[in-house]
Amino acid sequence: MDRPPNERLLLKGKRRIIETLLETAVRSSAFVVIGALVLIFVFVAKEALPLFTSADVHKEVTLWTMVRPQENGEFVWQPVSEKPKYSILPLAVGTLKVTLVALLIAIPLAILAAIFTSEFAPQLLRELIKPVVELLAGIPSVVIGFFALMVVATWLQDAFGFVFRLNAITAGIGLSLAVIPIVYTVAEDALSAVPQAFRDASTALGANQWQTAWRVVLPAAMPGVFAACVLGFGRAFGETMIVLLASGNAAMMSFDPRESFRSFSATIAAELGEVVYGSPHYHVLFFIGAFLFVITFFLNLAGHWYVDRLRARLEGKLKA
Amino acid sequence: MRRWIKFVGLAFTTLTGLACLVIVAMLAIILGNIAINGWSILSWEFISGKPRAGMTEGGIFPAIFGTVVLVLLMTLAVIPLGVAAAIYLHEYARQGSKLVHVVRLALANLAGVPAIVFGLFGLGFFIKFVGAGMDHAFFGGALAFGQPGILWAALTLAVLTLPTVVVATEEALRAVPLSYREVAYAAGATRWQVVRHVVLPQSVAGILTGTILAVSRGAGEVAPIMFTGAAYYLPYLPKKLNDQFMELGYHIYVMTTQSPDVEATKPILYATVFVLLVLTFALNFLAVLIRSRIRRRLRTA
Amino acid sequence: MSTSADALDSQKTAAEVKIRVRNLDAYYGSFHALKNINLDIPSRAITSIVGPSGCGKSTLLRCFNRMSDGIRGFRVKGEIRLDGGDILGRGVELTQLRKRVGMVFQRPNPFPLSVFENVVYGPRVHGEENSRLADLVEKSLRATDLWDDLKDRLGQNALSLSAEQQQRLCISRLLAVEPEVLLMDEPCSALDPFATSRIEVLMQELKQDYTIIIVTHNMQQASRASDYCGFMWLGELVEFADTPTIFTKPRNPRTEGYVTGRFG
Amino acid sequence: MSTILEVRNFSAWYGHYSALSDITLEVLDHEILGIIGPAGCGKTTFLRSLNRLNDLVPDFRVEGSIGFWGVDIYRQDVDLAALRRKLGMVFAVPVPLPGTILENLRLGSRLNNRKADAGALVEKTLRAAYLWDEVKDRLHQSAFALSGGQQQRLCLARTLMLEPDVLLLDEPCSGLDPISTAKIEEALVELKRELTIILVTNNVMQASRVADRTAFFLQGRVVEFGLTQQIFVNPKEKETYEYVSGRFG
Repeated sequence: MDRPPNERLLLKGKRRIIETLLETAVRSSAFVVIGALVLIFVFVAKEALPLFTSADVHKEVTLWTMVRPQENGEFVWQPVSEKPKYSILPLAVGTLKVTLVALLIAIPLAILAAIFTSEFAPQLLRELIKPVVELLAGIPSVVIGFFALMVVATWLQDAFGFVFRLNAITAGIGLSLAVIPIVYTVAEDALSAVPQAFRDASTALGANQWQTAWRVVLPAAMPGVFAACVLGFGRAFGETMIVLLASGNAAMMSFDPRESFRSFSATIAAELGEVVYGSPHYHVLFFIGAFLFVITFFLNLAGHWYVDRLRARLEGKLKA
Repeated sequence: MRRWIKFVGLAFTTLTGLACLVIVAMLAIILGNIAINGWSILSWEFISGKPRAGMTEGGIFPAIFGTVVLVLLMTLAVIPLGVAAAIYLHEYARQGSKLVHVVRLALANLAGVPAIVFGLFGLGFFIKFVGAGMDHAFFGGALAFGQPGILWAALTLAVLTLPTVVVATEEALRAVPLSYREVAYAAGATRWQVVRHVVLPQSVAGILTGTILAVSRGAGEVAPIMFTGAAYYLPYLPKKLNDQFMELGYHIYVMTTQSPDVEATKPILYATVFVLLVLTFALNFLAVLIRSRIRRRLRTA
Repeated sequence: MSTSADALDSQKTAAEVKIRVRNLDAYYGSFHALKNINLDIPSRAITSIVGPSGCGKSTLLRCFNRMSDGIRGFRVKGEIRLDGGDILGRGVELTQLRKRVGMVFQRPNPFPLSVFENVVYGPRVHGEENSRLADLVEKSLRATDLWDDLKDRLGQNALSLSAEQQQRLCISRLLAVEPEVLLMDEPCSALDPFATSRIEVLMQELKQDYTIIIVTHNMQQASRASDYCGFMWLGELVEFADTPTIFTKPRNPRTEGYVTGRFG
Repeated sequence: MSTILEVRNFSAWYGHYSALSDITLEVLDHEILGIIGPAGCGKTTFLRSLNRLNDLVPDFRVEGSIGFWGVDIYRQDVDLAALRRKLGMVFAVPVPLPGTILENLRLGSRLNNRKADAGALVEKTLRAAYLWDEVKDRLHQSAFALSGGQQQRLCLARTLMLEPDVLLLDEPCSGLDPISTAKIEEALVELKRELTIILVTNNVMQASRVADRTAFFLQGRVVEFGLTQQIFVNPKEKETYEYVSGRFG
């Protein structure tokens, strides 16, 4: 009745080949993900590098001349002219202008809507709103850009009498449509991640729904809501087609949101197609691309960090 | 006091509800405007014909064809990779390990890289590096793959949609209860057997739906293909992997910004936008259809 | 076998009745969770409700402060009166009901805020003036023997406290809104034996001022800590009596089978 | 009787949380070992350490050794799949997999790549789990259609399909009615003839009814370990007495 110690059965013999193969395949696919991100940076930065190293490029443009006032004291982006001018400040101002307008619209709307869905909406309505936002996220940005250009611009001009048909307000409204889904989704996730136990505790103390939402759920989810804003900022900052279509594409150094402008991303999209391969202009455009990459990279890191913080807070690992 | 508390609560609740309403209204206005203006122009001739008279007349068949082929190629590239990566993250990797952390961080960051940067990457990596390298190695330096083409555009888009596919797949995997896996492991299943016999059969519906949704996002992106393969106008359809192609989104961009006569192009433009929307949303509907189909099959089983 | 409403009404009860339950039925969708419950909860005493998991004891508890109102498909029929006033009616202000009937949950659930903010949350929600808050905090924390431990670190995040302290804090938070009834849903199941016995001591102190209803799966806890005890089984209240009777000479064989550990 | 499992100075941690410390005990062939203790005392962790199922939990870490027929199961080169087929497990909540009753049972034989005698084995294990009469006419129906008690007995049968040496049971009756509980207990006593059973239970009386020997766990330690009779009638430690007489838990 005594069974002998059966080492042979228990210890690994030759591992099945298919098992090993599959594991390797699956594991390497994860490395592809990391590889993709690294390759993106390497290959964009590689083409931007001559801006720092090449003497030929330096004859026409350096990092210093891109931020300094030009001879007449102005800041002009005019890469295709007799004497190319590469001031990136108008682009920076334009980008910030439109991003600000878009976030001013998108963040309050998206966060309030997220609160409504996670706290107040009955189940039925909740299941209606989520697909709506998903649908909104599914509209290609070129379509939103087209809509802003064709319809929103006309409405706004008729209503407010803007001198420039295409301006930061028009583009910002369009851009907000692209930002709303991401802010909404991240904020809604954060709010829903707040354990039901907190809501129960609050309800059992006699708080009504809005008190629970405002005093318990929102503070608890704050890092996640903040992450939503940061990620929304990143999305707005890098969005191309909407801005390209609805901005008017005039690289003007103006802080007025009612005037036309041009953004970093739109500049690349509009000019890379016609640029001479290997010219200083080509390298400058890649430099802008690398810059966009780095900025959004850090914004994403920050967003991610806040989401982690939210998790730590909800698990009670964070001191007040 | 109690009345005041009630009033503030009502005001706050109404405000949040209004925000929802505004978002729904925005979507309705866009879709309504495009559907109304686009539908009236739509005809069989428009869908099956080629652009004429500087794109102010004629149809958009080459663009539809190009879009469909592009999306198919992209899907072929991204789904195996994305699903495998998700399986690694969720089934194979030790949770909380450094590698998992790094992969997740990379995914989150990849999802946040602006679309236009993908365009630059496609140009710099696929065309100038891989393509030119292939030309050098296989074609004796003759220009074949070292130029914009549909393969490079599709691969660029595949990298762009990779994070969404991984996230969607992971979500489907997460929906399979942990207890099912424990049962299988406790019954002496190896990792692959658990994935093959328990996890995949339970999550295939979710994976399909999620990935199709992810792919439909990619289908509308224009910025990444501007420099990697899309063409203004082509008299022929793409036949080889390194051919350039017309694409709906890009076609819209071109007609909006480069048209010699905006008013004359406007109706065609609306119809093109409508077709693009229908194509993207058709993919969504397909996803929903597959999901309900598989669910029904599982229920009757 | 469960007590009929008429029998209860005609019965002379020694203790004053705080909550009167008559012909109470509850449903989750088509699932019949509570079946014709009749029960008188005595004032300023500890009443325990025991039974195997899924017998409906938590559902019953959650009827007393209507915590289940938000659950889809949940319906109740019948009557519950708190000091004679109907609490199931449409016109009942839920926030006021819950102020009078407070609840402690199975897992300690302090808010991810400071100790101070946790305690003053309830009073603030009910519009208490700021000047009274500091006093309330001290009073409530003293009542649960937390004051000496925590008075110097009221700003600390409540989630960093030990499980027992968290549960005590949850009770303090409840006392700060000055309720009349305390509902406790397995309040010690997340605690170790020593913390459990200390919480039981606390309950004995609190019953001088409050009516306490405790749901527990731990028979011994019920026999030690409660004055009255009800045994529930598949949605019915099988037997309700003073605790010694339930544990020493139960009338119903099912009660006997359960309290002696034959199943559960 | 010979020793089938030998646990020596075994400790386990989840991250920094110490779940088991310095457990030493041995399990004899063909006995029912009961493990009792209040919630959170480490009894489930211990059970899941025996088939290394806790390897799935991130940050789980052990020290000491567990010998199974003389082989330390925490050795690097142990084939986990083979180990887990030798030590079958039934969970606290019945977990039927989506699919028919038969498909559920075949999970085990499929993993073992064994098809020949599956039919005979199905009947044998279903009988052993006291389920055959109730399901013999509906083996092709969904396992979800069974009642909770039947589902748990199906899970028992599914585990028996592996023909394990040891049966690990994690509070197998916690959600069940008295009749199902009685059936499972009856099945266990029968099964003892063929294999070794380790039964974690939150119901002290259940241990006293079916276990040959009982270990009482408290806060990650074995407080007392001996013949069931002795643990219940004449415990050596004060905590044991307090627990089995229901003073806490």
